[in-house]
Amino acid sequence: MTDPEGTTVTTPLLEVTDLAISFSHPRPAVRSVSVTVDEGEVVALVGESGSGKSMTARAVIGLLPDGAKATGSVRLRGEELLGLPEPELIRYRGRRVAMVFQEPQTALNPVRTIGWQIGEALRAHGGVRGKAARARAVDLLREVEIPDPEERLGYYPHQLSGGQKQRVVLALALANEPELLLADEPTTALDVTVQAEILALLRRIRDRTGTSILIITHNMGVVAHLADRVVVLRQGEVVEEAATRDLFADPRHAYTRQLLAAVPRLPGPDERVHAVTDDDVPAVAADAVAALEYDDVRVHYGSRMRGRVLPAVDGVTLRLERGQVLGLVGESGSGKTTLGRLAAGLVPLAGGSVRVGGEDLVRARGQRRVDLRRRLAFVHQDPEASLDPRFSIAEAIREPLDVHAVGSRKDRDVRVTELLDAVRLPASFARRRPRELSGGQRQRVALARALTLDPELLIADEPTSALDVSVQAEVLELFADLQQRLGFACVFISHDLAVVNKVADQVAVLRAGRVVESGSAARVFGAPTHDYTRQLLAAVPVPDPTVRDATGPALREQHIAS
Amino acid sequence: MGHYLLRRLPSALVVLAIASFGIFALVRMVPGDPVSSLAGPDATPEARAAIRADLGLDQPLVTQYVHWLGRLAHGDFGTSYRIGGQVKDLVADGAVNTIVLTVTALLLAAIVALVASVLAVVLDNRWVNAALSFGNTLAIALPTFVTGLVLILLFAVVFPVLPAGGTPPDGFLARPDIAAQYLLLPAVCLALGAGAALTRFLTEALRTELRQPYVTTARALGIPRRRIVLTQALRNALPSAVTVLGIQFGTLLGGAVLVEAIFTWPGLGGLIEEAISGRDYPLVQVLLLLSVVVFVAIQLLTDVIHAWLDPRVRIGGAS
Amino acid sequence: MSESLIDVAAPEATHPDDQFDTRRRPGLWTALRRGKGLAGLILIGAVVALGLLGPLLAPHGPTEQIPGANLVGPSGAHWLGTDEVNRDILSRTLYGIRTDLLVVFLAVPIGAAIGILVGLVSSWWTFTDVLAQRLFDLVLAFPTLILAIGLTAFVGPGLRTVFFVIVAVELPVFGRLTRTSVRTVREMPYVEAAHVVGAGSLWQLRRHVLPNSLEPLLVQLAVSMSVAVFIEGAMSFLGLGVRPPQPSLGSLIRDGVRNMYDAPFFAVGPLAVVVALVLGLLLVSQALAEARRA
Amino acid sequence: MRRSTRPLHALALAVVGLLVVGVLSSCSSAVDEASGASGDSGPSDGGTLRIGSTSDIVPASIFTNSSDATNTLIGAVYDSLIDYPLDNLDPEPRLATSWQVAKDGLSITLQLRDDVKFHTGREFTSKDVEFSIKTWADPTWTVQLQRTAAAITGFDTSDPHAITLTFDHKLSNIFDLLDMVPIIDSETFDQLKTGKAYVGTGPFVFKSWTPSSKLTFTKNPDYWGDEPHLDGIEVDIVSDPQAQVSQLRSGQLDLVTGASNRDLETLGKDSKFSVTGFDGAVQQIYVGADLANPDLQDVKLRQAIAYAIDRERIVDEVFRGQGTPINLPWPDYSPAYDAEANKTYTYDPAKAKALVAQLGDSPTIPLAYPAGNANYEAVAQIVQSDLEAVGIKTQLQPAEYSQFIKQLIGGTFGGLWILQHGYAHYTPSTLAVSAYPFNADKNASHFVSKDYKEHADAAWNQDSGSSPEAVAEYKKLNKDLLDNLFLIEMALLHFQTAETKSVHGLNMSKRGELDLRSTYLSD
Repeated sequence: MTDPEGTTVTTPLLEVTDLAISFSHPRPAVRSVSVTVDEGEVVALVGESGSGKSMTARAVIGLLPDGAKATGSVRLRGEELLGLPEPELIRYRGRRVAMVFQEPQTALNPVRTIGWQIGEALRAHGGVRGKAARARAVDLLREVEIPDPEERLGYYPHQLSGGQKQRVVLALALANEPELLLADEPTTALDVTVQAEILALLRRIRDRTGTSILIITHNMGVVAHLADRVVVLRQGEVVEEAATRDLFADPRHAYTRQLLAAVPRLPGPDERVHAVTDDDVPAVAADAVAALEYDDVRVHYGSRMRGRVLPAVDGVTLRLERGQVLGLVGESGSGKTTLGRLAAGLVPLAGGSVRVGGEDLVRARGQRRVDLRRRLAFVHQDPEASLDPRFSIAEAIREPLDVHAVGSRKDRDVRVTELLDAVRLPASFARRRPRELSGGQRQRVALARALTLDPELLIADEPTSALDVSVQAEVLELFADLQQRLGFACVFISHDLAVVNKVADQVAVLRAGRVVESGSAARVFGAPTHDYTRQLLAAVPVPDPTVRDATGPALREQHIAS
Repeated sequence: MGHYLLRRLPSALVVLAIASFGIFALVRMVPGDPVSSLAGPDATPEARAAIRADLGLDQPLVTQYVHWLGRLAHGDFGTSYRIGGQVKDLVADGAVNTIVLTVTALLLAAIVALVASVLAVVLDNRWVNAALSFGNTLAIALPTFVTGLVLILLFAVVFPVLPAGGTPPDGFLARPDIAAQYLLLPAVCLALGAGAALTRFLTEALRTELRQPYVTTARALGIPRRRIVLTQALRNALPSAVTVLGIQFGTLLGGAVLVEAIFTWPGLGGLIEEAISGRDYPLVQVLLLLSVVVFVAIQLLTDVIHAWLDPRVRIGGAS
Repeated sequence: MSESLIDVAAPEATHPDDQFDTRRRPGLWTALRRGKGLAGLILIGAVVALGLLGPLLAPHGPTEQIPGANLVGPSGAHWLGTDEVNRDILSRTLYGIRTDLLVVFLAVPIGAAIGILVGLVSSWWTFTDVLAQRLFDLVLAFPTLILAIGLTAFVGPGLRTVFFVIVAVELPVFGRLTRTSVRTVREMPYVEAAHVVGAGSLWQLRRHVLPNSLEPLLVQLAVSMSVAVFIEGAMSFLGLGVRPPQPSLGSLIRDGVRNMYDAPFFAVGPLAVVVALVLGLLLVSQALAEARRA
Repeated sequence: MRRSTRPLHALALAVVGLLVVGVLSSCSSAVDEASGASGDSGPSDGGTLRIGSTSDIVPASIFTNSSDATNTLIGAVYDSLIDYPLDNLDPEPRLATSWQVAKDGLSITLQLRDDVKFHTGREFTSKDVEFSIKTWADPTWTVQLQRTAAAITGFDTSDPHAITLTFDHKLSNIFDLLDMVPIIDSETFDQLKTGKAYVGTGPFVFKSWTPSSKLTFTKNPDYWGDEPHLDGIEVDIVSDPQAQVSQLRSGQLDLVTGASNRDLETLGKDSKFSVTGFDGAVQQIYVGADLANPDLQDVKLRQAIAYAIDRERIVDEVFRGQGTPINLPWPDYSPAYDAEANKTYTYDPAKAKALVAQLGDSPTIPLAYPAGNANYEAVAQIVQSDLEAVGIKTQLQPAEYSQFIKQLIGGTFGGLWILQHGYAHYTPSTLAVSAYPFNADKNASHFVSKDYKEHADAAWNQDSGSSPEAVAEYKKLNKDLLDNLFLIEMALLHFQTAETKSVHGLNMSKRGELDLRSTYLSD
C-alpha cells in the first residue's frame, strides 16, 4: 500500500499541466486540466461524458484524433511529450506509457492470433524474437492470469471471453514493462464479476510491478475500489482533487457531492441484517389476474438448419402482479433480455406460455393480438437507436396513436404535449429531431412514447445502462414517479443490481437461462440464499473506499474459484 | 469449409436447374430460326425441311429438352448447327482465350489496386490522394470501347509497337514474350475499370480499418502506422476485398464481350454473339448455361475464400 | 441544479469517447453543394442543359443531310464536322444527348422503382425472399452485354431494347440493395418499437424501413445512371442500340470509330459528352457515398 | 508526413515493370514478327499470306459463297471444270481440257485432265465429276443453280478422263454450273460436312480450322498447274472491318477482304498499301418492294421510288465511286446488257413528287436492311431521306442477318428492304431461275406474273446463253423488270481487296474467290 504523501517528494512520473484540447467546433473538449501521477500510484480521472477525461489520457500517449489542437504540457519524468513528432512518440508508446481501452471486444485484431499480437507488441520496440518472444508471451499471459497460456497463444480473439480479451489487452500493454499504464474505462463493458476480477488484477499488477496507473472511469465504485487519488473533471476542467478516502468522506465541490449522491447503492452490510426479516410474498389476492405470467417458458437460439441449438431461456416460471415492478438481473447471456423481448412478443417461443393480463400473447391472432399489443410497451436499451432518426420527437411519441388511429389529429398533439410534460421535457422539443437530443433526453422520449397508450405492462430493457450516473439517477427517479402515478406493471431488466434494487419490488436473478433466485428486492439483495446471488452482490464494487480491503480477499477467492 | 459449401450447394443447383430450363425455352422463343440462317436466301422449302429434320428440330420441345439434358449429363454438349464442330471444342477454344484475358486483367486490376490503395493510405498525402482519386474516377468514367480504341490508335497505329488485336499466332505458351504483347492492350483495357473500382474500395476499406479500435491499440503499443497498415489493416480488409473481386470478375467477363470485339480476341464473347445471331441453339444454350455456372461458381468460391480468410467464420467462437 | 446536469450532457453524445465524432453529420444534400458533389452536378447540369436546349442550339436537324458535305472536318459551318451521310455532327450530338438523357433519367429510375418494390415486398417473407433472390441471381448471372445481345435477338435493335436491357439489369441490382438495407433497418430498435405497439408490416415498411433505406439506394441510383450511359454506348457500339437515323451518343461514337482514320474529329464531341455525363454522375455518387460514411 | 515507404516503392516498381514487360523485357516484338517486309524484286517463292476475312466459314453451307472465308477456302482447295474470265462469258479450260455441246443442246461431253490428283493422292476421274454435280443437286446444300444441277439426269463415266452429261431440257447456263461446281473428294465427304477436312485438287491443301478464329492452308507441291509461289495461306477471321484495317496497318495481315469502301479509298492513297479491284466479279445493291404491302402495289409508287433515289450519290459517297448506278442488274459485258434501258430511271425528284402527288399521301412504309453493316446503314439512311424528300415516309428497320434472311425467304418484309444480290454477271437466265429475289416461281416481293415466268423459262431453255434467241428473251426480261420494278436496282459494285505493297499477282475468279495460284510475297 503506497502512501500518497510519501511519494510527493520525488519528481512525479507523469505531470500534466494546463492541458487544453480544442477542435474545429466551438466548445473545447478540455479547457484546463492538470494531473500528476507519482511512482506506483493509482490515480482516477472521474467525470461524466463530455468531461474530457478520455481526451486527457489520449493526449498523454499522443493519440489525439486528427484536427485536435492541444496546448499546455505533458511531462513524463520531466520529458515533454506534447507536440513530439510521430517517430519520436512511437519510442514512448507501449515502451514507457501504455494504454488499455474500454471495449475489449474490438480492441484486439480479430484476424490475428493472440500470440502474433503480443509478438508484434514486443517487436515494436526491438524486443525479443522467435523462441524468446514466445516464452515472454507465455509469461505475460500468465501474469494476467490466463489459464494454460501456451495453448491460448494460438487462439483468435473471438475464441476468448470478454474478460479474457481484456486480460490479453492488459498483457499487450504490459509487454514492454511501461512505467505508466493508462486505463480508459477498462471494466465498463464487462459483467460485474469479471469487472471485479479485472480490478483485482490491476491492483495486483500495480503491487507486483509498481507500474503507475491512471484510470479513467465514471464508476465511483471502481474509483473507491482502486484509486489512491481522485481527480474529478467536469466540462474539461478539474473541479476537485483529493485522496480517495478524503473525497468519499467529505466531498468539497457540489458537483462531486452530486455525483456521489447519484450513485445507486445496494443495502450495505448493516442494512442487510433486518432486510432478511421482511416477508417476500407480496400481498395479493390469489385469484387476481397477473399482469404478466411466464409459465415454464423456453426459447432456443441458433437455427435447426445450422444444427446448433442452444437454449437462451430454459424453463422459466415467473409471475408479475399488476402495478408491480419485476427486476430481472443477471450477467450477459443469462437470458434476461430474451425474457423481456418474449413478453413483448419479439422472440418465438419454443415451449411454455406467456400470458399478458391473463391472455396468451403468442397464440393470440389478428385483432386480439393488436389489442393485446396496445396494452404493453417496450423501452429499448440504446437511446441512440430507439428513435427513428427521421421522425420528429412529436411524430415518434405520436406513432402508437397513429398506428391505432386513436382520436383526432388534435387530440393526439395534445396527448404528445402532456406526455412530454410527464417526462419533464419542454413542449418545444416536439419539433426537434432525436439527434438534437442528449442520451438522457432521448431515453425520456422513449419512455413517453412507451406510455402513449397507457400500457398495463412496460418492458424496460437496460433503459439506463447507456447513461451517465447523474442522468441515470434523473431517469430512474422519473421512472419510479411515473410508475407510482400511472400504476403500470413493469419488467425492468438490468445488469446493474443497484439500479434494480432502486426500482424493483420483485427481483429474479437469472443465470444461463434459468432463475436461480427470486423474491422481493429487499429480501433477495438483503438476504440472498443462492451462492450465485451472493457472488454477484459481492462483486459489485461498493462506492466506499473503507470496504475495499474487506472485499479484496473475497474477490481473490472467487478468482481462484472461477 | 466443407459444411460451408454444402450449405450453399443446394440453392446453387436450384439456380442452375431453373437456368437450364429458362435458357432452353427462351432460346427457342427468339424470332428467326437456325434453319433459315443456315439455308440462306435461295433455299427451297424442301431443302429447309431436310435441314430441320437433320437438326432434330422437328421433334416436340419437351423431347428436345429432355434429350439435351440427358446428353449434358453424359458430358455431350452436342454439335453446333452452323459451325458444325463439337460445341465442347468450340467453347473450350473460346474459353481458353477469354479466361486468359479476363484472369490477366483481374490480376492486373488486383495488383494495381493493392499498390495504389496501400500507397494512398500509408503516405496519406492530400496530393497523392487527389491524384489517385482523380485517376481512378477518370478510369471508371472512360467507356471501355473508348479506351480500347485510343490504345489501339496509340500503340498499334501511331506508334506501332504492339499488335492491334488478335491472339498470339502460335498460342500463349510457345512464345510467352510475344503472347504478353498480344495480351497487354486488351488486358489493360479490360482491367482499367475494375482496377479503379477495386482501388477505390480497398482504399476506403483500409481507411475504415484504420479507424478501428484495434488499430488504436496497436498504435498505443508504439507500432508504426505503416506497419499496422501492412500487417493488420490490410489483412482485415482482405476478406471483403475478395468478395468485391469476385463481383468484379463477373463484370470483367461482361466487359470481355466488348473488349474481345474491339481487339478481335476470339473468345466466348464473339462466339456467343455469333451463336445467338445464327440461332445456333446447342451453342447458345451451352454458352448461356456456362455463364450461369461461372457466376454461381464464383459466388461459391468468394464465399469460401472469404470464410477461409476470416477466422471468425473458419473457427467457431469458443465462448 | 439537476436541469443543469442534463444540459451538460445535452450538446454531447452519450458515449464517453464520442466527443470528437461530430454528430452534426452533413445531410446528403449538403454534400452536393460543395466539392465533388458540386462539380458533378455542374457537369450533369451542363450536359442536361445542352440536351434540353438542343433544338435551339443545333444549327441543323438531326437527320438533315447536307448536300456535298460528306464527312468534312470541323469548320465554321460545321463545328464538329459532318458524318458519312452528310449530317452535321454537332446537331446530331445535341439530339443524341436527348436520347441518352431519356435512358439515364427514365429507364434507370423505372428499373430502380420496380426493383425497390420487388425488393421491399419480397424481403418481408422468407419464401418470396428466397425466390426473388434466386431470380435476381439468375439475371445477374448473365453479363450485361450478353443479356443485351439476347434481348436484341428478341425485339431487334432499338431504343426500346436499350430500355429493356437497362431495366432488366437495374431491377435485380436495386432489388438486392433494397433487400439488404431492409434487412438491416428492420432490426433497428425503432422498427421493433413500432412493431411492439402493434404497427403492421405495411406500416413498418412505409413509415420506417423504406425512408431509412433510401440513402444507399440514392447512391446506387447515381452509379446505375452512369452505368446506363455505358450500356447505351456499348450496345450502340455493337449495333444493338438506337435505330438510325435517330442519333445517340453511343451510335455517334460507333460511327466515329468506323471513320477513325478518315475523320478522327468525328467521335471527339460525343466522347466528351459521354465522359462528362458519366464523370458527373460518378462524382455525385461518390459525394453522396462519402456523405453517408461521414 | 515524413515516413519512409521504401518497400512500397519497390512493390510499385515491380508492378510498373510487370505492366511494361510486354513492351520492354521482350527480346522480340510481336509487331516485327508479324509485319512482312516490303519492296518488290520479281516473283519469289515462299512466305505465308495472311488474309483478313469478315465472316467465318459455315460447313453446312460451304458451297454457297456466303462468306469471304468460304470463298477463299473453295478457291484455294478446289478446282472447277471450267473457268470464266472475269470480263466475259467465254469458258476457259481448267480440269476440263475441252468440251462439246450436242446438236440438240441436251447433252455435253467434257475431256478431263489425266494428271490430276486429290490432296489425298487419289487420282481424279470422271466419277468425281458425277459425284460433285450430284452433291450440287442435293437441296440440303441450298446452292445456287441447284435446279440446273438437278436438271442433269445422265452421267456417262465409262471413260475415267471424259464425261458426258445429259439434261432433261436445254440448259443455257450449263457453263455457269461447270464454272461454279468445285470438284470434291467423295471419300472424305463426311469430314467435309463437319468441317473436319476439305479435300480437293486445288493449289492449296486445307490444314486446319479454328472456328471463328482462323483457317490455314499449305501449298499443294504436286499441283497439276504451275506450283504456287506461296508456302501457305492463313485466313484470320476479323469480323470488324475497322479491326481488319487496323491489323493490316499494324502489319498483322497482308490482305483484307472486308475493308469498308472508305477505308479502301484511304488505303489506296497510302504508299504502303495497294487496293486491287476486280471488275468482273460483281454484286448489285437494290431496294426490294414487297407487293403484299397495299401501298406498294401501285407501280406508280415503285416508280416514284426509282426516280427518287440518288444513285450517283450512293455510289460516290458510300461506295466511293467503286461502282456504277444501274436500273438493270447486268454488267456491261453481259448479253442482256442494254445501255439505254439501264438509264430508264435517273435521279428526278420532281417526277417522283409528281407521281406521289397522284397517289395521295401514303402511310409510313418499313424499310428493312441487315444490321451492323456500315454500307447498308448508310445506303438505307440516304434512301430514306431521298424518299422523304419526295413525300414517301419510311421507317428504318435494321434486322439481324438471320432474321433478315428469314424475312426474305418467308417474304415477310411487308415493305421495302435493301440487300445485295449476285449472279447477274453469269448467263442472264441463271439470275431469273436461281437467284432468290428474282425467282419467277416464288420471290420475296410476292411478284407473280405469267409473262415473267414464261420469259425466264424461255431464256433458260436455250442451247447457248449468248445466242440471238436468248438475247431476244433477255430483252423481254429486262422489260418485265423495268415495268414491274419489284426490285429497284441501285448500283453495281466491284470486289476490292486491300493489301500491303509486298503482295503481288492477285487474281479473283468470277465466283468472287481469291485466286492465289500466281500470288507471291516480295521481300
